[in-house]
Amino acid sequence: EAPAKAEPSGDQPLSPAVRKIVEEANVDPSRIEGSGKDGRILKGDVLAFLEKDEGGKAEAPAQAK
Amino acid sequence: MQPEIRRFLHPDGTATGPLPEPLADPDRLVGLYRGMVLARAFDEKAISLQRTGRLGTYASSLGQEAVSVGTAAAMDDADVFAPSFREHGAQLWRGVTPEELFLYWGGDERGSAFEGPKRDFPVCVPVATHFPHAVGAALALKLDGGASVAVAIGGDGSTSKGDFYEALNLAGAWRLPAIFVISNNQWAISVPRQAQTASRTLAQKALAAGIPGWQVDGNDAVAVASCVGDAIARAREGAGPTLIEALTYRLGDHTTADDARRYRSDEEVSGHWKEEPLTRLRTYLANEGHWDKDREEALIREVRQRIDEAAEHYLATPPQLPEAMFAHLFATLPAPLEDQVRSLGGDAGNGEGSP
Amino acid sequence: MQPEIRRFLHPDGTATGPLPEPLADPDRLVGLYRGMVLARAFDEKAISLQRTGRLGTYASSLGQEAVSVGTAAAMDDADVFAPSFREHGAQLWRGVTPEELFLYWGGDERGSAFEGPKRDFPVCVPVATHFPHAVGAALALKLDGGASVAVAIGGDGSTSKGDFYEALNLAGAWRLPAIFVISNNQWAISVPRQAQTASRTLAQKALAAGIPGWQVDGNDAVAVASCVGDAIARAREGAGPTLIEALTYRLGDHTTADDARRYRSDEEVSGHWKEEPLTRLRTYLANEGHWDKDREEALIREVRQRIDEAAEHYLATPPQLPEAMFAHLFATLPAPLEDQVRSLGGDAGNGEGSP
Amino acid sequence: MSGVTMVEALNLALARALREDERVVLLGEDIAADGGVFRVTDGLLATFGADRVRDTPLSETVIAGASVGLAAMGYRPVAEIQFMGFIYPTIDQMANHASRLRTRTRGRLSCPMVLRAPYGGGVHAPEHHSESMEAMFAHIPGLRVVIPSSPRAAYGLMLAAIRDPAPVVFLEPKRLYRAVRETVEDTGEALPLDRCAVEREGRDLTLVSWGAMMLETRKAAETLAGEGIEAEIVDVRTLAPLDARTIVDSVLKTGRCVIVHEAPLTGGFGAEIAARLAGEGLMSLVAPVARVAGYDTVMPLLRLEAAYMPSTDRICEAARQAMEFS
Amino acid sequence: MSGVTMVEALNLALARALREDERVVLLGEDIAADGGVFRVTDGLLATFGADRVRDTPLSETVIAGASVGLAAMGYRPVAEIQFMGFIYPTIDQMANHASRLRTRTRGRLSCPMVLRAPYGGGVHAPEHHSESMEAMFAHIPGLRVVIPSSPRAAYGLMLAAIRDPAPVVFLEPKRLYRAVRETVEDTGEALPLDRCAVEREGRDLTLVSWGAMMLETRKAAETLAGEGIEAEIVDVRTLAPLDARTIVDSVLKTGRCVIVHEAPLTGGFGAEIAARLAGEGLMSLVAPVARVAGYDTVMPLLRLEAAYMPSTDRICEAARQAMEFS
Ligand SMILES: Cc1ncc(C[n+]2csc(CCOP(=O)(O)OP(=O)(O)O)c2C)c(N)n1
Ligand SMILES: Cc1ncc(C[n+]2csc(CCOP(=O)(O)OP(=O)(O)O)c2C)c(N)n1
Ligand SMILES: [Mg+2]
Ligand SMILES: [Mg+2]
Ligand SMILES: [Mg+2]
Repeated sequence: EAPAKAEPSGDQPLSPAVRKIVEEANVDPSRIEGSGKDGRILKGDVLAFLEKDEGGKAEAPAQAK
Repeated sequence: MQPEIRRFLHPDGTATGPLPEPLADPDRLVGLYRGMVLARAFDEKAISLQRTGRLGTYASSLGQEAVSVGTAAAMDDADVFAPSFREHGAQLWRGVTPEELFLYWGGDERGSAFEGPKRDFPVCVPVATHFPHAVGAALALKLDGGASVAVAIGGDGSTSKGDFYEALNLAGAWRLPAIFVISNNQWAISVPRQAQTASRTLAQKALAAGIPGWQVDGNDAVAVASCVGDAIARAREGAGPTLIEALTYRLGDHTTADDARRYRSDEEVSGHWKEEPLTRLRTYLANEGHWDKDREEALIREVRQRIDEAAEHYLATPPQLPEAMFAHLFATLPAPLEDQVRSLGGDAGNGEGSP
Repeated sequence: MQPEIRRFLHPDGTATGPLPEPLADPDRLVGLYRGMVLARAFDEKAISLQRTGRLGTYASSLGQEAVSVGTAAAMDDADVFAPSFREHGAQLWRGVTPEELFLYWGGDERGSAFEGPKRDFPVCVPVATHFPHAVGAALALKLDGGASVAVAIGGDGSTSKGDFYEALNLAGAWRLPAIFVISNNQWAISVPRQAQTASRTLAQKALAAGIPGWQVDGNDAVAVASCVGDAIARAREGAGPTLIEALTYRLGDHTTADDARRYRSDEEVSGHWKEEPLTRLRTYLANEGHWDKDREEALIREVRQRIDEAAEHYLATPPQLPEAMFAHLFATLPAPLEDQVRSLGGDAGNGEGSP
Repeated sequence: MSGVTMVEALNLALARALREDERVVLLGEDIAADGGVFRVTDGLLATFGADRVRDTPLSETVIAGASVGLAAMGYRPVAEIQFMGFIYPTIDQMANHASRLRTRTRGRLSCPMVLRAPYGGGVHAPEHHSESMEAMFAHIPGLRVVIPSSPRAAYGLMLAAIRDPAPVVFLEPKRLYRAVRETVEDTGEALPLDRCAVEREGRDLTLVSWGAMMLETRKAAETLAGEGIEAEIVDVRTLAPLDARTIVDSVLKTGRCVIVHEAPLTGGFGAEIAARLAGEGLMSLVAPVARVAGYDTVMPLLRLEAAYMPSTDRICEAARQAMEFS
Repeated sequence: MSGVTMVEALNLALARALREDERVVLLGEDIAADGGVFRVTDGLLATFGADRVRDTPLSETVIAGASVGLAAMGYRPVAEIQFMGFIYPTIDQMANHASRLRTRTRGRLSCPMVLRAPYGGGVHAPEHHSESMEAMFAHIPGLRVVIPSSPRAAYGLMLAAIRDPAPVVFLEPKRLYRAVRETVEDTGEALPLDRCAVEREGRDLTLVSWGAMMLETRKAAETLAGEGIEAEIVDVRTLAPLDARTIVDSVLKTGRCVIVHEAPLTGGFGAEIAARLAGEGLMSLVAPVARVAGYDTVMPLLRLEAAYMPSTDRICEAARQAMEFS
């Protein structure tokens, strides 16, 4: 069975860079508050979320690669 | 195999002998003269508009009016003309309006939507690429079953392009009603005729295609009209294409962007002024009693007025709206392009994109 | 202006008169004959390899060997040759090996890395596009200051391309040491010579460029060598280019992918077998006492052996590794292409990508 | 063996066009007596006569240019260039004239011509006989570029191309000329231009291709299905003007895209498709857009041809890599 | 007014190349007595003589083809095509010969030629004088395509192109011919080929362009800076082979990219750059890759030219839209 496509959980789809951080940190994007246009989750939102979120991975990537 | 150069009028306006029928008719001759005066007046106006920033780069036909007008005069309305960029005389003769020509040279594509000669090709800038069009048009005319012909004019430089040769060769192989007129003005921008080819004449290039090649004095409108007329008559009879080399001289710069003094002497140019086509025909007409100062002045007045009127109309024509760029790209706008038209603020439905 | 067709040997092998010096030398004649036999043997082997799936599509020169070999025989090693795709005879004469030719036609680019004529152009498939190369090479040779010349061969069909004409015209305008040989085999695939152009001869196309155009019996190797030799001599003296139309016939199919019976009759072909070049020269040599059955058999044996050897070498040559596709794209592999070479499993450092 | 080959389908379409519209004229090298080197025009000379099925001299420039002239006069020339490697001399006419005659004359003249050429590799043809330069024409505004990938598509798209008032560059993937047979009803029905066709539906990734590479693409989809990867296949069919919508919509669903073409990678038409995805389609992408293409090198002679041509393996591999991004 | 124009810089480079290497030969229409219609070759006939600075007949096909022949014999022809709209007849020679002579002969022959042409719009030139068809050449493997965007780049890149053993298509943005002046030291120092230049650093988004559009791009970067948006600018310089690394690395930092070119959008070279970002660069993208380009239509005559050309406004607008994604 092929891995299912990751569905963006907000109203707005995630950009590839944001999706990558979210996936690598293994967080549920619906927990993140989007500050972008129409509530879009931005890279900064994820990084801020990871910083203060205890459940986030200890070595959350600081930068998309 | 030196073909003789057809000429009826010497540079001094005297005739080499009786003029050929039906051109000998004074009305016809005056018509030819008027056509050349109109072309020259158009050129003058165009250059002055360009100099004052109101027209794009412009290629004057100064000195070559007889080739252009003589050729057009030999054609019927139903024939098809494929000009280069220096044949305003022929275009005006065939019914392209000076308004349209100003629009074209002013950078407005509506200038090629000729109301007059509906099937004539627009001005062709890429040198010699219109000769193949004339060949295709000639095939169409032949398949149509009528006796119409296609006529293309190019410069001496155009004879160096493969397109010229391939077109002649195909027209010859298929015996098509196509006439190729070379307005040999001795220069292709800065490259003199002698450097363009080692061929002794341009007319003899016809031999490569197995078709007749003739030379004519291109400053003698009567000779040009007669020569092209004979070629057209041959073509109408099914005898196929002809190449005509009309010997003339470019008295002006190549275009308004050129400075011919960089590569040719003033003496050379002034020498050629003695052979120019308007004086020649006017002198003949005057000698024969068909022309005088009053008629000349009246003509000049009439022609200038027509041209000024056209220029004003041109200058008063508002530019198209941006979406006009798409108006005629396809017969109907393909769906994938709708976004682009919309991004121009335009309405895909607005055909011509006129304001 | 009907140029005469140069010929020294009639189809039946009798001479039209004394053969020209230095070609009259029996050793030279035997050399020409050998060159043609070699070309034919190469053709036969190539066709049989193609039929058995061991060579790509192949264009045989059957019947045209005299043009190819006669031309090459008139050239010096230091001259430059630009062949079309049917000039194996000339290429072999000039030192391209049959191994190389098999490799090329077998689809291996190493076949054009000639060890012999280092400056000769590879086979040219896009018709007529090599004429401009010969012109450029001729300019180079002229600038070099020596007396070398460039020689290009193309077919009757190639004379319809703009490239042919532009090349001739430039060579004429610049008076370059370039010789253009047309191997007029009467067919361009299925299009007969008469449909190719209305020009009575192909030689007269030279007039369009203002250069001499000659006709020669292309099935008479002596006449070809003599004619091309004269043109080369003119060029070496600085007299400029010459166009030579060699009249011959394509006895085989256009290529192994063609079936000529679709468009021409067996009778036409068999008629031309009576004029083919090998028999003609062999008969002459035999009549003059320079040839006999033993010498013929020995030659055939020697030539076949050489060709078989070459074929075996070719068949035994392992194909290049995939990264060879990049080995000579640039002199040194540009950094942006390194990934692609690596993805082929290759090593950018492996120049030729040989296994 | 039932059905017809692409060569036969094209022949049917040309015959029908000649029959239904007397303005249709065929021209090219060896298309008359010889019926075309691939036999696409076989028999048409006999049926329609030498006025309408015309062998030209060996002159690609004037084949294109005379077609422009014919089309301007209301005829519908269908010109054959024998192989795409010899099409370059036509670009001047196609770019400077055919594509813009209507624009320049504000619709007074138009250029309803078709420029046909077999294209592509994989048939062990001689040098210069295997190129794929469709991207050059697709970059010329005012032209349509149409490429069929089956006999049926060839029939329907050729009729559409001939009837279309715009100049159409119609590229025939010669590896498909006789590779497959298909029932083609000679109904005269054209297929729509300017539309990509979703040839197979799938939820996991989108394979986009055209021409002969559709063969490998279809095979890849089957192989992938065996691995549980359901690929959607988009056959581009009309490269220009490009129906990007259909591709973007497919990727909106699948999130992944592999584009397949045999022309060299850099500047190939796959770049345009990837660019549309990087633009309008970006937010739906869960994996990098892959292009499986020819290498940025000269089309090799036949011994290395197979190494050059994109393979089913390379497509599958790219697809699997895309699937690794969840 | 200090410094030299791009025309003068090119003239300096050509003069130096003629001086330093006697194999360098210039050819083209009106380049000798007239010094080129833009004066790029002004004075070179007088200095270097008629053997080395040669007016050709009006024959683009043989200008390219004879250059191939000259180059194969070891000369270094620098051929001028008067305007890019007349360059199409050279494509056959460039694609079928120049680009592959070295490959075909395994390095036995090579083709160190330069094909120069002024290109691009915005100078109110006549019909067919304003085209930008760089993408066609960039799709031909084996060619280099080089485009300078300043007098200094023109000087250094022209020297590099002439010295390079590969065939180079060198496109001169004629709108820049006299638009700016810059100090150019005639040191004979070439600039590297196959490298994009990061002309300005910035953290927020990457603007990628080449040729005359660098003017608008630079202006846009300034305007954006005024709005607090720091744009990095990449001048592509060598389109083929493309140094995608530099562009991808820049976008890795900025996450956003706007590509600017004046050629028509579809199939323009911007597509290739966007495709690289959709591939290798995808995971660094925070916003759709935007292309600000010419429209997919015929380059209009001068009255509508301004509406066609990408403007600073359009670039800024695309940049602002990209910024909305962060
Ligand atoms: C194919 C092509 N190459 C170059 C140019 C640039 N150009 C415009 S006119 C011209 C010279 C044309 O000479 P000729 O054919 O004698 O015509 P003339 O200008 O003398 O009327 C040149 C080189 C062009 N328009 N087309
Ligand atoms: C420019 C170009 N167009 C078409 C072809 C396909 N083609 C290969 S050979 C040939 C006929 C060539 O005829 P000719 O010049 O007489 O040479 P021949 O084959 O008779 O030796 C054609 C049309 C080609 N190779 N190049
Ligand atoms: Mg002239
Ligand atoms: Mg032949
Ligand atoms: Mg170089």
